[in-house]
Amino acid sequence: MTELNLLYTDVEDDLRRTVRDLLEDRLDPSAVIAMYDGDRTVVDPLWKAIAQDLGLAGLLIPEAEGGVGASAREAAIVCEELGRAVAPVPFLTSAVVATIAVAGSGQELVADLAAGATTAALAVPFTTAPEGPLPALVATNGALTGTVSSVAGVLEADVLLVPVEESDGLAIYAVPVAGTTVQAVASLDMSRQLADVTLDAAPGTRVRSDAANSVRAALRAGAAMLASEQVGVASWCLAGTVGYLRERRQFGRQVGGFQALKHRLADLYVGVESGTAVARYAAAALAADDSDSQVATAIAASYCGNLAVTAAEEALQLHGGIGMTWEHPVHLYLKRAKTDQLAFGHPGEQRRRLADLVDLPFGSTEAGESQ
Amino acid sequence: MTELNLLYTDVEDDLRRTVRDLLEDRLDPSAVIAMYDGDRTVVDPLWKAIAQDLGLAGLLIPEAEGGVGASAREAAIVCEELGRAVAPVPFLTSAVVATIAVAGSGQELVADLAAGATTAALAVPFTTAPEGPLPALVATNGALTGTVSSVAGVLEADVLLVPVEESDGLAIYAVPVAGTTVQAVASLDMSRQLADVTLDAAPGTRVRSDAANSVRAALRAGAAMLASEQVGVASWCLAGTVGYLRERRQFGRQVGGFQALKHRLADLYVGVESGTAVARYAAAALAADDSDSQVATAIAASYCGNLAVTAAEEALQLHGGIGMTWEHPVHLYLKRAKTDQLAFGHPGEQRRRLADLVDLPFGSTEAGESQ
Amino acid sequence: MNTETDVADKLSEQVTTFLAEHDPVTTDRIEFLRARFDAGLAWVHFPVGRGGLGLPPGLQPEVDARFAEAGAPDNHPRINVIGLGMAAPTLMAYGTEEQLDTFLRPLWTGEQIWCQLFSEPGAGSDLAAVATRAVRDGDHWVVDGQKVWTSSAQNAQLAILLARTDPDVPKHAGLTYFVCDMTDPGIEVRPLRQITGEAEFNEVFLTGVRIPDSQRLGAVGEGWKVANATLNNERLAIGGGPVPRESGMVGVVAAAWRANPGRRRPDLHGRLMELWVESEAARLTGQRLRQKLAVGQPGPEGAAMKLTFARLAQRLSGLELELLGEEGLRYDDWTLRRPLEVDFLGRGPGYRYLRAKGNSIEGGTSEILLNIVAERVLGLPPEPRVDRDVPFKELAK
Amino acid sequence: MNTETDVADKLSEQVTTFLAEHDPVTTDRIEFLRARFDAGLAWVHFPVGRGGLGLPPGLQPEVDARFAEAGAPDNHPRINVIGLGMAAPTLMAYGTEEQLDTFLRPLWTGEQIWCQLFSEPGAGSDLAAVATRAVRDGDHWVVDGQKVWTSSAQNAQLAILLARTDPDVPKHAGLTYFVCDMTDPGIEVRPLRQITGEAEFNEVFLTGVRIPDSQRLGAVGEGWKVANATLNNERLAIGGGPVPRESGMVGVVAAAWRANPGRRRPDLHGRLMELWVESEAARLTGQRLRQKLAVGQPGPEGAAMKLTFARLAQRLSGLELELLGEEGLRYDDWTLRRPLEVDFLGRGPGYRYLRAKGNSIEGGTSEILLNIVAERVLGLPPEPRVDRDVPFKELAK
Repeated sequence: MTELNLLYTDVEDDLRRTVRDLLEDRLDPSAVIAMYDGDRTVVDPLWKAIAQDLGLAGLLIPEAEGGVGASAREAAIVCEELGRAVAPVPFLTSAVVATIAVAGSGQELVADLAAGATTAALAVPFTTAPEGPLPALVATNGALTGTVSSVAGVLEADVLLVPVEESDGLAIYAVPVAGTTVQAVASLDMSRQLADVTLDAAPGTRVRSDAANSVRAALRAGAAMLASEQVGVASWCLAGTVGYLRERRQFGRQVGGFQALKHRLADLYVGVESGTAVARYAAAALAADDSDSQVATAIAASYCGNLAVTAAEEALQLHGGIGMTWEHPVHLYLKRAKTDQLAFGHPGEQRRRLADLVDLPFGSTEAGESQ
Repeated sequence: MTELNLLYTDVEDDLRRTVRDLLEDRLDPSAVIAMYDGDRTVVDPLWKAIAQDLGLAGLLIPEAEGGVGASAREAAIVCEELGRAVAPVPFLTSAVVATIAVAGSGQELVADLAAGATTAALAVPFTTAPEGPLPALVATNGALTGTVSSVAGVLEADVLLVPVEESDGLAIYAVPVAGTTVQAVASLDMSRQLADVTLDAAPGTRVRSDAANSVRAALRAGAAMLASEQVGVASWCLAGTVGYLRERRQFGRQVGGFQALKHRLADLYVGVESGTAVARYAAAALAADDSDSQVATAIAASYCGNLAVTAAEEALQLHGGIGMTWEHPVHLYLKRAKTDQLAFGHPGEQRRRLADLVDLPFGSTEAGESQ
Repeated sequence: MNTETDVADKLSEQVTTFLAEHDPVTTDRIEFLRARFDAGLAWVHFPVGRGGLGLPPGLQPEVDARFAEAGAPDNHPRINVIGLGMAAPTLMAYGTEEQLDTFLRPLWTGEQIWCQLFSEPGAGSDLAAVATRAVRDGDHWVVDGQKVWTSSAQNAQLAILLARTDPDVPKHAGLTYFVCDMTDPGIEVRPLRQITGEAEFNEVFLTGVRIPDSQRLGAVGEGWKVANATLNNERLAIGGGPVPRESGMVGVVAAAWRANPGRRRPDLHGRLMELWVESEAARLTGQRLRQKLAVGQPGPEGAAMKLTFARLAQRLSGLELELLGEEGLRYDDWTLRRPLEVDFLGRGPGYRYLRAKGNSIEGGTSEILLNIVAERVLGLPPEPRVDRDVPFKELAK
Repeated sequence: MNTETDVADKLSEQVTTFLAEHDPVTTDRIEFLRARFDAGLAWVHFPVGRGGLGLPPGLQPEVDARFAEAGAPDNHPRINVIGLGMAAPTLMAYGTEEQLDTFLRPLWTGEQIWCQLFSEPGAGSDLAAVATRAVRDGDHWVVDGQKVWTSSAQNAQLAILLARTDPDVPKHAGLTYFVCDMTDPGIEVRPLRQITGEAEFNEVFLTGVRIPDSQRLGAVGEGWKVANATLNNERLAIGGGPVPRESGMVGVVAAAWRANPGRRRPDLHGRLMELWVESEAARLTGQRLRQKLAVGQPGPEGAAMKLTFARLAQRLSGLELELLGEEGLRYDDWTLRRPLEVDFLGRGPGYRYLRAKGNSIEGGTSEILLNIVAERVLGLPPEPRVDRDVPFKELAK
């Protein structure tokens, strides 16, 4: 029987505990709220603790290259916990997406990423789907020129990984962020603030040729791991709302005892359980390099993208007025969830891709792709 | 102010009362249930009472041509009440669709229809959308040949109105049903049983040339009046369920007092109110020959088609086990609602048409109709 | 029918006469408004002498339209929503002659802005759980407590206030309704920031606020009944005239669709058309409700309209972000501001998405409105209540 | 891990040995099944001597697969669902040694088919409202009443029966659980026709039915507890092995999509893909639940699976009709039939649509399951109860 294991192993549970303990200890929601007013002081020390002290920056890098040599299963656990805490650290953008983009390239950069000494970001808009169009900048004698908008993880990065269209295909260049112009963007989710990056003959080094597959793989891994982050977001929303409604009393009763709300929370529970299963499946398939991995990722991305939004919207509504306030953390999850829904390919895009993968195309093969 | 009146006028309320009284008096749900086992004895006397005794067959025909000279507003009231009673009479197919197809043609047939002496059916599949493809039979020297499947109202009709493609455009022929082969179809909704009709050199009379617009207008009126029927179906489902849940006790309480069910019924009420407004608007626009009439019909057809299904599905679920039984009438409404949803253009088709009408096309005008 | 037409014609003449006698361009704005009030053209359904003419409310929109056409100044209705929509009808129903003399005219002209001191942190949906205390002191009451979700508190001169005057009786029985002076030194107003970054509302802290007994509305202990009159008016506010197709949120999203051919996808188009149809259904339902009200068939259906409005605003604003993609992830401005009204159309799509979440909470949550529809419209049984007969002070908080 | 593997290996050897000793082709079917029961390979998690080997339930699917591969006869599990899924575990939990000796083996071999006499017209979701009376008469009980929704009643030799033995105590306390002989002359079975036209279920009228006290399961008055053991088993029945992608209803609709290129529309494609994804999510959730059960982490999550299954079956079968259009309006057969099992795949799309409506009602309505998830999984408060302490006979009916 080759069925993939969808449970959390003991080792994975230990990893979860470690990450959760750190976040509970080091990240107060008020620090994330402060980011909306421009105070980003929480980011660097927290990321250092996760990347270097816990050594999670190198999770997906083989031990031979200085990393931990773990798999997407473990990275998914980290993403879940980061989602559960709306943690403002560039794990997904650097330790997953950027790392996979250059993994196995033999570059020194990989060891620096593994050690958490360098943080990188792939220079594509955060909304880029795995099969979507890529920005391709122009390199002239190692000097890159062009603009990429709405990039996630740049504000935390030292190095940009820039897709460049060369005569023999797509290449990736490493460009020090210091040599570029980074314009921070007021973002819906300030806990993962986006930025527009402009390169004006910025000096870069080619770190990979023939890199199209690597970039696509990096974005697919991003989508798969994002699904786990979304499960984390949804889980927090469910647990936080259940907890609040058990406490809150109106009409002399616990609000959580009103049947209409009970049924909605039970529905949400069913969704979170399903989201956990599909996200786990995507991570397990990626870890096992399973032939179903692309399908698994498209399912997870499609399902969890909407799940997290539904969970956050329900959480806000069921918290009532308190959920509309700046001081209560529920809005952080709503903003994260709505932004994540658009990242690495919207659920609608993911389903369109899935339709092709599983032979349920929209267009009639006889009649062509007519509406 | 030229705002259309969306309320029921006193005259309309009187008409409703008359129809409802007749149906309460003459149509027991058990008679409709018996139709599923092939007993159609209820149909003829009931239709005679409605068509001739109440004179409703001629509702849409001008007084000068022997009719009542009323408008789509009144016809909509009749359809609502017929829907509310899942009444198995061919008002929609004969007194609305077939009548409009030949209205103003000056044929004797019109007066016969007005008097309820003749009942007719337009020979198109019940699923035909107003802008959809029409079956076009071949006429050779007044003898028609071809097959039309899934026609509604044939089993009750004396005369078929058959679209025929002629060299100068679409014509309508009147063909006595007796001259055709009618194969009754086991239908999901046996209270409006469909039939396949085969014409093998059947003798017919051309009653209208250049008839494309008439056929389209007939189908559009069918879609608009069907929306009122669907409102009637939905209203019965809501009222019947509210009534049952006020009676039914479980756990020592009226089941209708459980909040989750209350909220679902309140949602359904909101839907029925909205359905009433859009169906009323479609009927009023048709009656006033308003320039917005096609938009109004597409809105009503799209909205009410799904509303009736939702209402019937909720009614069945909220009745619990009793709703699953053959003896309880709720299944009659479910079967009618689901069938109606596919009639005269599915809601998805209606919305596609609407998109063009209100300048929200799917395709980019610059980029062409690509997916 | 003739009588109705006659009344409308006569009213139309009165407007014509008024406008002839008070040049809307040259008359001082406040003087003009006071005169309009005195002429009974403020709210025609109010009694003569109270700003009205005792006519059906359905006639008001036409009067307003006539004044607007003539370029007359209005009373800035959007910055005195509580006063006009809630305080005024409650005063009309429960106010003494003296109170009506004092409050109605400056309320209508906008010389006095009103706010509402009802909700508390522990009394949201369960408004009857209000804990703010009012204790009698001679011919005054002394009020202590905390209110929340008070819009315009920073601008208001007066407030309608619900306070507990007797904690020893069951909670609905121990409340009393007052008109409170917002300039009292015991009032502290703090902005309450929302998820949009704005502080549209306030928290209001009342410490030893003194209210003369003459500003009590209704009897002592009758506050719940009076407050319900206020709330019913809130939920019935359907707005005046016809609403054009594609007004509001659906228009914004339809415009975004038309402007972004490159971002069109079948899933987004499907949702757009569904929501477009539902928006039209809501618009026509509102039109039908207005037609009902105009012929005097009011009912609790206003609750249903509010439900639908909130749901559509939320779903449409969510779709807008998804349709815009990258642009949807940008937010216009997180700076703390204190606006006096909601600006759905002037702000960005992110603001619309976040602000619309409040639509199903403020002024009665959607859950409470569903209860109201189920119980008052459909006649379904009320929720089992455990707090009806228990003295307020003994209830678990 | 080694121990687990060892156990599995040893079990595999036992199957090999059994199959070597009992040729599945030549051995008489019933003899073969009896021998398999006696060898403990019927349900390996049951005790030795009771058809099992005291092993984890997760090992059963592999055993069943081995027997199937070997071409061994099975016990027709689909026509004895109540016996195998509900009666057997309840007997195991509450049966006397004598009852286990009498009932278990013929139950498992299918020599005796069981049905369930629980629901009544007045006791649906509120099963504890059962009114069928059992009155003691020496060492027998005499039973009178009416049951409903009884599948296989026309085929069954035995039934599990819930009856009221004491109407003077609150309703949960006055119930007792019996094994009832369906061949008793006081039993009348009438087919109960459903909206599909079929009569899958029956009404069962009990008139003076005599049941020996030795066929009582659990103590007098303990029937509610025993019945809950039965019902928990019903809801936990998740089925054995892995389920392939596109099994069941989603596969039917996907096939219809592939076969009807001419009927494709964007709105239908959008819904198809949403439901395809949700079906996969449900399938993977079920897989995860099976993996949990295999390592001994059972819980009330089975209720969630049943909810999802019903919702998907209903939405998919509705979509199928819409996708098929004209063909979807035809029904295969309205003739009254009395099938022994549900045939979703063999019948037409109209049947699927109608029959799927029962999925959210039979075996616990979706509303009750949502309550269960909310209360037992999420720990939310139970519904306010007004009938807990009232004697059954005094309750309003």
